[in-house]
Parts: sequence; structure tokens; C-alpha cells
Amino acid sequence: MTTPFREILKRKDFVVTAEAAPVKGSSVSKTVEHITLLKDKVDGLNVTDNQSSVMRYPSLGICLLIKEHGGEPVLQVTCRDRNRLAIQADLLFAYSRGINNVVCLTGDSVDVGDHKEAKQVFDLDSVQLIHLVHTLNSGKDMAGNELDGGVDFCIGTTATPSADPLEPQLIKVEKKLKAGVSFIQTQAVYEFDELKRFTEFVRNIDEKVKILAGIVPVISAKMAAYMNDNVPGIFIPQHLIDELAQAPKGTGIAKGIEIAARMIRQVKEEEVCDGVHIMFIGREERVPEILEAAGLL
Amino acid sequence: MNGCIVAFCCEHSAYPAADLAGRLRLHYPESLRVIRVPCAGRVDVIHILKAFENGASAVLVLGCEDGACHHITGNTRAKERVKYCNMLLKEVEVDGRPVAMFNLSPNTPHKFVRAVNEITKIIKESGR
Amino acid sequence: METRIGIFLCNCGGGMKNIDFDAVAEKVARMPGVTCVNLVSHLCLDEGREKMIASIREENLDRVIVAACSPEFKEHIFRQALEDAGLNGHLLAMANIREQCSWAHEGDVTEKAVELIKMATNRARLLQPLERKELPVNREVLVIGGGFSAIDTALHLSRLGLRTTLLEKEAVLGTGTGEWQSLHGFDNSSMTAAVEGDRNIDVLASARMTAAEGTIGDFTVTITREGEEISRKYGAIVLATGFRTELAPTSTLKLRTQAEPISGISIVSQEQLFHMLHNSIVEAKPRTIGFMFDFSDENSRFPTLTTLNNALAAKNKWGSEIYIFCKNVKVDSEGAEKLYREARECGVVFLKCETTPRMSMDNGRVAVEARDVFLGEDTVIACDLLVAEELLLPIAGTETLSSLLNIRLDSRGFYQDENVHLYPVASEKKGVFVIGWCRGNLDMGRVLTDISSVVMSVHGLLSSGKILVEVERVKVDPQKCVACLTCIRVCPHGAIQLVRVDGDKEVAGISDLACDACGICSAICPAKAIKFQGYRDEEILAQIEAIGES
Amino acid sequence: MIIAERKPMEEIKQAMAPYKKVLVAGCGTCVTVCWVGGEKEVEILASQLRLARSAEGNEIVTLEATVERQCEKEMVTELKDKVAEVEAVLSLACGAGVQTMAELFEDKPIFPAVNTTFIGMPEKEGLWVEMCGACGDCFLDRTGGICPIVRCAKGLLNGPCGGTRKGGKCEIDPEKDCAWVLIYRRLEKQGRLDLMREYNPPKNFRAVKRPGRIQAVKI
Repeated sequence: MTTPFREILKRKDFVVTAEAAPVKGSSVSKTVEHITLLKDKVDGLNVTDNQSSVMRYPSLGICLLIKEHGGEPVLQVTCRDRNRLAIQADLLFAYSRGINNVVCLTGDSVDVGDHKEAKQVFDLDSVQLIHLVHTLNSGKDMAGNELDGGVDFCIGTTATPSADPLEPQLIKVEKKLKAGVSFIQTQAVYEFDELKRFTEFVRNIDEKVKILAGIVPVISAKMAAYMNDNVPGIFIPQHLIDELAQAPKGTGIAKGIEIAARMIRQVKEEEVCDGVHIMFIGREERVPEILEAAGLL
Repeated sequence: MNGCIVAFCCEHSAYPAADLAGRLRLHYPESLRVIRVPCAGRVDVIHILKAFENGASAVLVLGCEDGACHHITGNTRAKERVKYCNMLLKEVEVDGRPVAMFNLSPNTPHKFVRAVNEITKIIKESGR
Repeated sequence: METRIGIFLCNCGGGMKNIDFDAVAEKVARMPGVTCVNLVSHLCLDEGREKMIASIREENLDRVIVAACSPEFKEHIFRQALEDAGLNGHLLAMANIREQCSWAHEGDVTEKAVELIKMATNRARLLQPLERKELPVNREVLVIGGGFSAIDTALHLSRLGLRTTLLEKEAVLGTGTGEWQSLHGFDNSSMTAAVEGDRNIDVLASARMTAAEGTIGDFTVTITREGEEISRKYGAIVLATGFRTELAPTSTLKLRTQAEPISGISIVSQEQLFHMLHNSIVEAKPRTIGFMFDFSDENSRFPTLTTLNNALAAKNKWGSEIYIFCKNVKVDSEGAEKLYREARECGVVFLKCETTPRMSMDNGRVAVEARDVFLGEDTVIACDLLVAEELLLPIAGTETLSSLLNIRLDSRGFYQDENVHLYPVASEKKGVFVIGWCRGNLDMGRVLTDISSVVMSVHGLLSSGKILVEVERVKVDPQKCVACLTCIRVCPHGAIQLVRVDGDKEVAGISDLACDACGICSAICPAKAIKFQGYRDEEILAQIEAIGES
Repeated sequence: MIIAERKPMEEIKQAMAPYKKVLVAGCGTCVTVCWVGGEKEVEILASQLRLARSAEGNEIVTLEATVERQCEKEMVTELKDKVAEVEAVLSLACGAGVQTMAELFEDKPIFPAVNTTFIGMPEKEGLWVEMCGACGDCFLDRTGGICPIVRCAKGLLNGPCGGTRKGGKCEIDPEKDCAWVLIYRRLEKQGRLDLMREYNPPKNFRAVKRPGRIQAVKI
């Protein structure tokens, strides 16, 4: 029996979660492999919700698989694809099947995804979504109706510490904290000082909230440049791009893992955050190497 | 189908250039019909379209040199309009009806004749 | 009432042999509305004009077609003939059958001539009379600037009886440029004294223009002086704001500031050298002096003159060895050739280099390393004093002034200069002029030309106190205008504003004074509400329709 | 003001294919101002159609007319005689104008020649930007007079998303500003940033009961 994520956040000094990206299609065997490989090495497996607006297997479905295979799922819910009715319904279903952790986020615009002509919903925004989960936790739905069997979610959200300008982002983080979250997982960060500045800001508002630093290994200078141009909210500094460019051919992944592990170590040693959230999209099988290099195994 | 070339000539540049071409006896096709305008920027899309409706085989818009328009922006606007006209004509798949813009100064009659010859060549190549 | 069109054919005394005028006359006479066709051999001469006037009167014509030479040459003469016959001059249409028909083609062009006349006739049917009116203008002139060109312009205008205000941002006139002008042979102090003694010139020092509106003949300018706002009215505005210099970016060593002690300075500006030469505040005479110019900005007439003057003065006063590093020496300005010869004769060495020389400090001296293209070898010259290359740049505030007055800057940030149609001193806004160094890097001769040009232009515009304008030549139809502001945004002359008509409705209104009759607005109006008399859509399209008719 | 965009010519040409005589009808209000459906555009579209058809050897006759507001029955009625003469009408008005025309002339096929896109304003000559989403529940008072409903690509009500690009540009288009960064700057300038820190609850999307219908007070 795994420990509920809520308990881990309370007890553990350094929390580690990893992302399990859903597949495009119905074949989940590979995902099951990743789940089996990672479930005991990390404290929670976090499932994205049509990430980058690319249609995939549902977050909820993968969370069920994680649950079935004995892992601790963290359900990501975006506001892009569902209105308030659908979101509430999904959350009721999730809770009834033992999925008790939810990350509330806005979601990327459909313009960046593979169904650009879709109508994007955004009936709610991420702050309102956090409020909504609290409402459900209190035994009522958004319209004020009593629920027959309530829910009790552990609520998390996301933030972008490297945004420019930062101040408007921080105001939004402040609103999220006031709405009440147990943890924040950040967008990928590459500058330690940015992370430090961000956590100081959060600590000033909420001492108890757990902050998990987002780690996305970059495996080539080309990928870094691509991400800078195309992935919303990601800013990879030039010195890292240079470091990657200098890595000998064929050692890109190793270099990426090295850089990621270095960041994790620094985060842990300087006690800047309460943990990390590792997103090695498409290379989930190599997450253990990062954990090992960072001394987390 | 009259097959003429209609040339809208700015009175500050192309029109005197055309006069000078005549005085120097620089010959060009007889099918040219000059319409004098106060500035290339006065030439409107509808003037060009109507010239084609009337059977013109090509339209020239001739204005002052870049950066030296008597009315500052008239020549650049005319260039944009000519581009727009080409787009409108392409939209309706009316091929081989060239609209072109040339910039010249009043003392360049050769440039005027070259513009006329160039458009004549384009018409001939398109077989109209 | 049916139109009565008279056609006047001129064969230019037999200068158009490839047109059969009798055939033309016969064909054009058949066009509807044509009352008479007259064949004249020299329509532009007195005899021809008299015939024309008589015919207009006798036949009671209300439209006149002249088929002759280009309207570029004689249109105004024929217009006057119409006026003399009691007809509005704008009821004339010309067919250019000489330059653009007879002379442009070999072989018989009778048919083309007929068609050109048809085009003109089609247009003429639609022409409307255009009234002219005298509008009063303010005779006062605002000259912005306090340097040589500003002062000289004001003095000239005053002598012609036009009151002038000199607006200077510094506390006194002539600051900053005094030495430059003395260098080129002008006495600054006597000029400022002349201004002070001139009752026609009003000096507003420590003052800036902070707002401007209105059009030629009627500008309202807000001037801010020591926090106080003054509103004044002028008929014309002359910008003579001068220039500033900056060390060229190619110079790798820093220029000392003026505040630092003169002794020990090894890199100086032209102005600092001038100071050293003329104020005798130099401890040790520099034995070797280097000059650099024409590397960053090849438009170097002014730096050339300054260099030659300073080099000669240094040679005479200190007997220094002088080396001039430059790409080219531009000696086409007045007096430059002579100065250059003098410099060569007294031993100044010119080194022609394709690339900017390298400079380094060497024991308090500046080592200049250059490759002379004629010698083809590298030369290193240690200079006690190096006069660095300077760039001439627009003064701070140029952008502010240009946006206040709505005039453009060129690619280098100077006031409109490159446009040959406005050359040398007009801006795109009627009644606003730019002269001297604020429109670019000029030599003294050109500055003097600017001053005369602007004085003539302003005098011509304002001296009589009124301007003759064509009334509503370009006009907005208030019924059709949807006040979309497009024309206001596109007018290159700032001649259109929102106005209230019929009590309250806001529509675009064109100032007859400021309008320069380009027709850009009438082409772009999405509601087709702007009519440009003589070039209305109808008038242009009528010409197109005549093409190929026959 | 309502902003529209001309439909692709191909679509218009196909729609007009069965007809020999049509009325091209413009509107003198919003679409004139945004350079899409005024007298000038009517003239150009009619000319284009004639050129296209004459190139096919299948001439079309076009009547042209522009009324002050095509969304007013009384004004569209002016076109009665012209409509009677033609087989079809090509309208350059917004959707409201096209429907007014269709309702008034029930027996005639009416075709839209433009796509109505948004409520906006000119940012500069010839560039129109969306400003209002007609949500029926205006809260510009809380956002420094900048509407996040339409100026934020996601219509977020509580601050920027995490995708804001460097320099405060939008996630989906580096040409566009992030509305929430604009709101931040405006409120900061006004010393009213506390307003941005306040929670905005979910929006009432039934503020206008669709289809919208508003009865003004009868006076």
C-alpha cells in the first residue's frame, strides 16, 4: 500500500514526483512499463491532461492504471477542454476510484496543439478551479447542491518562476495560494536564482505550501532552442545551451541527465524547495538515471 | 477589347518624363494611353480594375522615385495598391493582365520608355 | 442645359507632321456636345489666344478642349485665356497630342490624336468650375534655433519687413557654435548685437515649443519658458536647430571631456583644438598633430573645411608636423580647394586610407597605425595630439519637434532632406521649413543657400498678408463621410481634421490652405466621400472609357 | 464597431455562379469604417466579379448600392427596386445586415460576402484589433479598462497563464500583448494593483440569455 501523497508532503523532507505522459492511441502497454518502473522510485506519478493541447489518452485513464498498478497518481486538470459540469463530474469519478490528488492548471491554448480549430472552453481559470475543488471538498457542487458522497482532494497547482515580466505571474500565484493549495509544481526551471527568488516570494505568503521544482532535462542545444521558441513558459539560458552544444556527439542525453541531476542536487542541498517534479517526456524509462545521479535512489 | 496600355502618370515625375521622351523622339508603342494624375497616390484600385474591364491589356502606375515623392507617401501607397490589385486580379483568375508600378524622376525619359517596353514585353509573352 | 464644347487644335506651326489635322477636326466635330472645332497654328501666341477668347465668347462655350503641346508648358496660359473670356479656368481640358503623341511615335498617329482628344472631351464634360479666394495669413514668422542660420534668417526677414521670433532653448543666442562660426569667417557677436537692436525681432530664450497646431498662415504655437506657457500665432515656422557632434564609433579611444584640464590631453575634438589655438592656453606646443575624418560618414564637406582651417592654423601658430588621415578629401565646397592647396604647400601630409587607422596610447602620445593606399605600406605615426573623427548628428529634441509639427525625419534622424521635390528647405507641411545643419551635414555655402531660399519662400508666402487658394478643390462630402478617420491618418500634409458640420455631426474637413492637392485621401476613402475636382473618379474613369471607343 | 473580413473570392464566385444579374450591397456604417463593405469595396468587388465572369465568357450584370445601415429595415427598404431587378444579392454587411436583407426580401437568395469577425477598434491605419466580447457582464472596472475576456487568448479572469512570452507577449502570438501584463502595467501606474489581487469568481455566461434580446424602457 502506497502512502497517500498528502501524507508524503507532510512527512518527507524531499519529495520526488515524475510525469507520465499519456500515449496517442489506446495502447497503454508502454505506459504500464513506465508505471511499474517508476512507482516505487518516486512519491507520486503525475499525469498530464492533453498536454500542449495535443489530443491523447485521458489523464484520468492513466491515473486509474497507476492506481491499479499500485502507484500514487496525481491527476492534472486543465480548464481548456471541459466546462464546469464536465470538470466536476470527472473529479467525482476520480475520487470514487481512489485518485485523490489533483493539480489545477489553466492549460495551453489550442493554437499550440494538434486540433487548432477546436473551440477552447476556459469556462473557468486555474484560480477558479482551485476554488471549485475546495467547494467539492466541502461536500457541495458549484451550484450549491449537496453531494451524495463527498470528496477530499489534495490540491496542487503550477507556476512559472522564470516569467518575464514576473510580477503579474506572482500576483496570480498569490491568488492561488490564497485559494488554498498544498503544493506547487513549477514549470521547468534552469536558473537556480530564479527559483530561489520565486520560493522566497511564496514563503512570504504561505509557509506551509510545498514547492516542487520542475525539472525538464534538455538533451541538445537544438532542443533547447526549439523549446525556447515553442514551449510556452520555458526559458533556457544561453550558458546551458552552450554547455549542451559543447557535449561530444552521442552524449547529449547523458549531458542532459547530468545537468538535471546537478540542478536537483543544488535544490536539495540548499533546501530551496521541498522536492522536485521531473518531466522527462518520452524518455520516462531514463528517469531512474536522473534519480541515481542526483543521489535520490 | 482595345488592347491599350493605360499609364497613370504622376504630374511631378512620370508625366514630364513622358514629355521629355517625346521631345527626344524616344519612341514607344502607340498603344500607350497616358492619364495624368496629381500623384501616384491618387490612383485607386477601381481605376485599374475599370481599365481592365474596358479592355486594357496592361496598366502602369508611374510615380516619383523612392523617398522622393512630392507628396511623401503617395508613391509607396501606389506601390501597395498595385500589389493589392495584382492580388485582386489573381483572385478572379484573370491572368495576363499585368499591373506594374515604376518609380522615376522627371528627367529620366529613358526610364519611362523602358517601363513601357517592359510591360509591352510582358503582354507579348503572355500572348495577349 | 446642354454643354457647349469648343475644341481648339494647334498644329504647332507644322511641328506635328504625322497628324492629319483636317481628319482630326472632322472626327472630333462629330462628338456629342461639340459646338465648334478650331484649327490654329500657334494657339499659345497672342493671335491664337485672341482667337480662342473670341470663339469662347461668340459660341458661348462652357467647356474648352485644347489639343496641343503638353499641359506642363502652356496650361496656365490657356487657363488665363478662359478666364479672360469670362469662363472659369478649370473648365479646360488638354489633350497632349505633341509630346505624347506626334513626337513619341513614328508614322501616322491621327487616330491616336483623335482618341486623346476624346479622352480629354469626356473628362471636360464632367469638369466643375473652381473658385479662388484670398485667405488672410499671419505675417509673423517663428524661427526655432539660436545659431548662425537662425539669426541670419531672422535678420533677413526683418529687413523684408516680416516680424520674427527667435526661439532659443539656451539662455542666450549663439551658444555652442560661436567658435565654429568664427572659424568660417562669421562674427557671431556682431550678429547677436544686430538682433538685439532690431525691433522686428523678438528673442525668446530659455524657451521651447511644446505644442503646435494649425496650418500655413495660421499656426498656433505654445511656447514654454521657465515653466510658463505662452501662446503665439505665426504664419510660418522655420527650423534652424543646428547639429551636435559625437566621437565617431570607429575611434577606439575615449575623448576627454571639455571639463578636464587641457594639459595632458592627447585626443581632442576640433572644437577643443580650436580653443587651444585661439585662446593660447597650451603649455607645450604639440610637435606632431594627427587629424582623422571621412571614415564613418563620407558626407564630410564640413569636417574637411574644419580640418583644413585648424591644420593651417596649427601649422602657422605652432609649426607642428601635421598628418591628415582620411578616405577622401571633399573639396567641392566653396574655398576648400584653395585651403587644400595651401595645406599641401606648407607641408601638411595627407594619408589616404581605405580603413580606419588603429590607435593606441603610447607614453602619453597617440600612436596611429594606418595603411596608406598609395605607398601600400603600414605607417605608424606617434602624435602629441590627435584630432578625432566626429560625427555630425541631429540635436537632442529633433524627434520631439518633428512629432509636434508632424514632419518626418530622414534615415539619419535629420529633418526631411533627401526628397528632391522639397529640396532644399521645404518640409511636407506647408509653411514649415527646415534649414541649415538640422537637415544634414552641409558646408557653409549650402547653409547660405538655405537661408536665401527660406527667406525668399517665406517672404513670397506671407508678405502680402494673404494667400490665394482654390476653394474646396479637394472636398469631403459631409453626407457621405462616416468619420472613419482614414483620410486624417493618411494625409501626408496634415491638412485634414475632424470638424463639426450641420450643427453637430463630426466629419473630416480639409483645409484649403494646408491641402497640397495630392488626392491620396480621395483614393483611400472607404465611403468615397472625398471629391478632388478635376481628378474625381468620374473624371478619371471617363478618360478610360474613351479608350478604344473608335 | 463591428469588424469583418472579405470572404475568399473563390467562395463568392461559386455562390454567384448560377446568376446573371446581382446586386452588390454595401453598408455605410461599421464595415465602411473597417474597409470591408463600404461604397469603395462594393465597387471593387463588383468589378472583380465582372472581370472574372467576362474571362469565363459568361458575363454578369452587377448593380451596386450602399445603404447607411443594412441592419435597419427602413434603410434596406430603399433597395426594393434594385432587388426586384436582380436574381440574387451579395451583401457586404455584417451578419446582422445580411439577415435584415434576407428577412426583408424573403424570395431572393442573399449571400454574405464578408465574414463578421469581432467588435474592435483601429490600432493604427488599417489595423483593427478585438476589444469587446459582448459577454453581457462588463467588468472593465476591475481590469484597468482592458478586457481579458477577448484580449487574453484564453479569456482568463484572474491573471496571466504560465505561457506568457518574454517581454509580456501572448503564448500563441508574439505580435500580441499579454492582456494581463497590460492590465498589470495599467493598474500599477494607477496605484491600484490591489484590484488585480482580488479574486474574480467564475463568470456568469448567462448574463446575456442567448439569443440576446433587449427591450429598452418604453418612453
